Amino acid sequence: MDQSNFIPLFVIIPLAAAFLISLLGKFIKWFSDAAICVSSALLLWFSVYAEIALKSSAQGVLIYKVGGWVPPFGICMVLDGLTTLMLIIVNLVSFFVALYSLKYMEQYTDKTKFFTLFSLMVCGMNGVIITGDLFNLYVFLEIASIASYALVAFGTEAEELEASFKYAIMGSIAASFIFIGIAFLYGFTSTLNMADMARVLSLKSQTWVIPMVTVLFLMGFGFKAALVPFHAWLPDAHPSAPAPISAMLSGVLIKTLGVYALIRIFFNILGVTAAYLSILMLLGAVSMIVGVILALSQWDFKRLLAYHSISQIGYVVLGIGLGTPLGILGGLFHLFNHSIFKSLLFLNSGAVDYAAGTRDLKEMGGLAKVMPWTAKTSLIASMSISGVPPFNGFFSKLIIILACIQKGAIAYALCAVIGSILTLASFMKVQRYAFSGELKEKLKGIKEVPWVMRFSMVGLALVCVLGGVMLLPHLRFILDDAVGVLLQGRNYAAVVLDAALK
Amino acid sequence: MELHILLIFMIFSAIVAIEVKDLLSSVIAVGAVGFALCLAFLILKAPDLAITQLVVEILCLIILIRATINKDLPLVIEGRWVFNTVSTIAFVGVFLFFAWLALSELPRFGEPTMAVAKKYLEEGTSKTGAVNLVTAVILDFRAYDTLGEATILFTSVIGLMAILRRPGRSRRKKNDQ
Amino acid sequence: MTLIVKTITRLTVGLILLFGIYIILHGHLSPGGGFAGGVIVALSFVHLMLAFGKEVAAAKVSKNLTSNLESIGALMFLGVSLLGYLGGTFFLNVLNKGTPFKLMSAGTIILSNISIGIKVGVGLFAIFLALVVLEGAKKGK
Amino acid sequence: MILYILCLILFCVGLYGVLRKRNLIKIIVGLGIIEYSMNLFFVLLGYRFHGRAPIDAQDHAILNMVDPLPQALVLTSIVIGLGVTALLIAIAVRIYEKYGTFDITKINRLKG
Repeated sequence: MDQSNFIPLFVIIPLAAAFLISLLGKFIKWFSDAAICVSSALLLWFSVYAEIALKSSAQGVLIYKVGGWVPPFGICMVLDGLTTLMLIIVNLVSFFVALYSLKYMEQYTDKTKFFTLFSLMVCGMNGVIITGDLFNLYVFLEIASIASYALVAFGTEAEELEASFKYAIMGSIAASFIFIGIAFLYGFTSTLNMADMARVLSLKSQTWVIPMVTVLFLMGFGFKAALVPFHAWLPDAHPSAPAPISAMLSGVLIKTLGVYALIRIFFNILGVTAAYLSILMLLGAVSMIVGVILALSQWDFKRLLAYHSISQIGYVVLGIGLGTPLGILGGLFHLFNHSIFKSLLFLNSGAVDYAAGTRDLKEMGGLAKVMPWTAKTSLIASMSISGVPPFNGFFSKLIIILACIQKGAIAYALCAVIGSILTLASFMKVQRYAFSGELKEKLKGIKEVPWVMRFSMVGLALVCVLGGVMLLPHLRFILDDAVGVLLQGRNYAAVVLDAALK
Repeated sequence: MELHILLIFMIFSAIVAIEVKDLLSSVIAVGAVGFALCLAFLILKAPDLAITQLVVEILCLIILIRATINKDLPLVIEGRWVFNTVSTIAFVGVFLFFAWLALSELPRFGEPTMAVAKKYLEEGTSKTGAVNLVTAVILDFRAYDTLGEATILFTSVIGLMAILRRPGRSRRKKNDQ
Repeated sequence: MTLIVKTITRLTVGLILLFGIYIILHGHLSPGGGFAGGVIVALSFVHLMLAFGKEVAAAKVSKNLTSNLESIGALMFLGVSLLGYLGGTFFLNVLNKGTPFKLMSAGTIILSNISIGIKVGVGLFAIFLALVVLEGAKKGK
Repeated sequence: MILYILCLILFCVGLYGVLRKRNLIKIIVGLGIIEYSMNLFFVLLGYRFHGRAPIDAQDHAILNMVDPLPQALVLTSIVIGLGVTALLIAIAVRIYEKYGTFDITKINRLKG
């Protein structure tokens, strides 16, 4: 029990930060800045510490029983390989984004409300990741979603409000599908703990409950992850938000609420079969191609990035949908990489917006001369997302393509290669129009962004460059543990319940 | 039996709420659905929910009426209504058919399995000291959910304040100047 | 509003408020609890405002007070959850459970009910203020 | 069984309202109906024939109580619904202020 005592802190720290910021931020000028820095740094430290604690634990999984109630009677928190990977991703990105928004958000009024909502969103995502209870997952998913609806409309311009309304409606419908799915599962298994549910589901025979629930969850979490038939809200919502929030939404929110919840439920509770995996692969491949094709014709910097998010989520889902160890490894590694370079790209677009005041690629040009830091980091991120060696995106895409070939899915491998080439083309366009070439007359007077914003961009760029080291034998356990959690399938139940009863 | 009648009444009012042209009537019709739901909760032996639903419904109605009053009432012109109706009915049919298949495998109505809930009923009062077992569940066994619930309300209040504040930006973009 | 409405409001609003507080405090004994009671408390203030007009209300109640109280309520609930750490676990019901059917029983549940009641009452009242009174007052001009 | 189906029909009515109506307030109303139906669905799952409300009595033991767990969850869900509705109304009010209409065919600056 002692070993796992730190687990609730992933929720307590951002919650306390949010409440304190909203209480004291109005009276003390520097308080909200200080609180957000401290809380996100603490969260980052604890997510690294979680990895260490997990490594030193005997069973490879840590359980925290909230209120001392033994699962399935109370809610428990589960810390396993996949959880720690996701925690590191979320808290790493949110740390840099929080630093970035210290300066960026001065364009907007009422920074305390922004940081309160930001903190609540981080709290919701951390809660979704560490929970071991299905209804609790729904509750925290709603916290993160509601905070993100409000943050998308934070600028209160007409387009932002419209995008936020659309996003909120779509998100609420998705949540209602998830709720109905949970209701079906509760009616069938009469328990809400994910491990216990998996145990009951493997004991009771059924033919239609799991397919029905699968479809409901696929619609619900597919909306949240913006897989292609359900992607309509993303290209509006993500560009409309302030740049740091776009980075959070595209970088981690769609992955936590969508992909993580989807794969956790599919692999560990419902149990995967070849049919579900092929649905995932198909959705992934379609998202990959459709997203990138839609991105090609965009001239708005942030909209272009938003369409690429759809495409890159397709890679992640395709990789995981392969179901082989190599495929899942590639998918999860790409999930990590994409959250880094996509947040970096959105921060770059925010920096350009901050300095030059435009998001239209046609109005930019030659910015490399006046904004060298932004230009260089965005070059690194563009190379990463297009899969140019030796940046991190190259390795994960390579693994996914190899896994496709290994499984004999040559068509999917071809799709992945084509998607990658089109991505490269699209980002060549960005580099060509935004950063290289002649500096336009109108843009002569602009300056590089302040140093905090530069610091977060450089930090993320460093992670991009060094991302490949995660594949080295000493660090690979982070990914391998996560892959192991998904591959164990419904054994998750036995592992978690055993550890809980100790 | 009374539940069936209530549900049919709810469906009817819901259709009225969706289809009526006047916004105020629509809001009032949805209020009728909410109060019928409150009665249904009472019949289903959920007094906590009935109270909560009642008061929440009143608050929602006040806010909705005040938000919609004196606002414009656009004519609802539905294009492609044949296609829309057909596709909607097809979706509803498929959804209900598969839901029926799945529901027939669930425990029959009125006879839930209650694997976890049995323990709450047996030991709830002695372990938590609360006589109202719903309170025992929400504030002790699953208090962490309730923390999330309180946070959701907090989030939506802060979000609402953030959306209603004006002006939204303190610095105009450079090219607008 | 007319004199009749105002007089009746004066008579009933205290009762509604009391009923809300009763519901909050007896959450562990009878149906209701922090949330329902909080909404009733909020509704009693809403009632007052609707009867006496938004100009009076908008002038008297500051938005800061409500939002501060709400944060305090939320912090209180988090504090109750952290009280569990006294016994070693997040959200542990550490206080004496007492005898069932008494008002002072059920350990931390009553504290949680009170803090949720404050939070919900003030939060919903803040929603009402922001959405109906302040927006409506601006529109009316 | 018929109750479950009726409940899901209510869900579909709400879904129809959200997806097909052009007015922001109508969409919010449709979402409200969806929330009602899903709450009712969950409570129906916990009902027992001849059940009693899950509150202990002082003098005698009550057998055959209904399942308290769905009720606790639905309580949470009602609050979530209230939060989402309030936020949506706020957005709708601001949109009305900017565009002067609730009609979404006229609110289309974004391409989608």
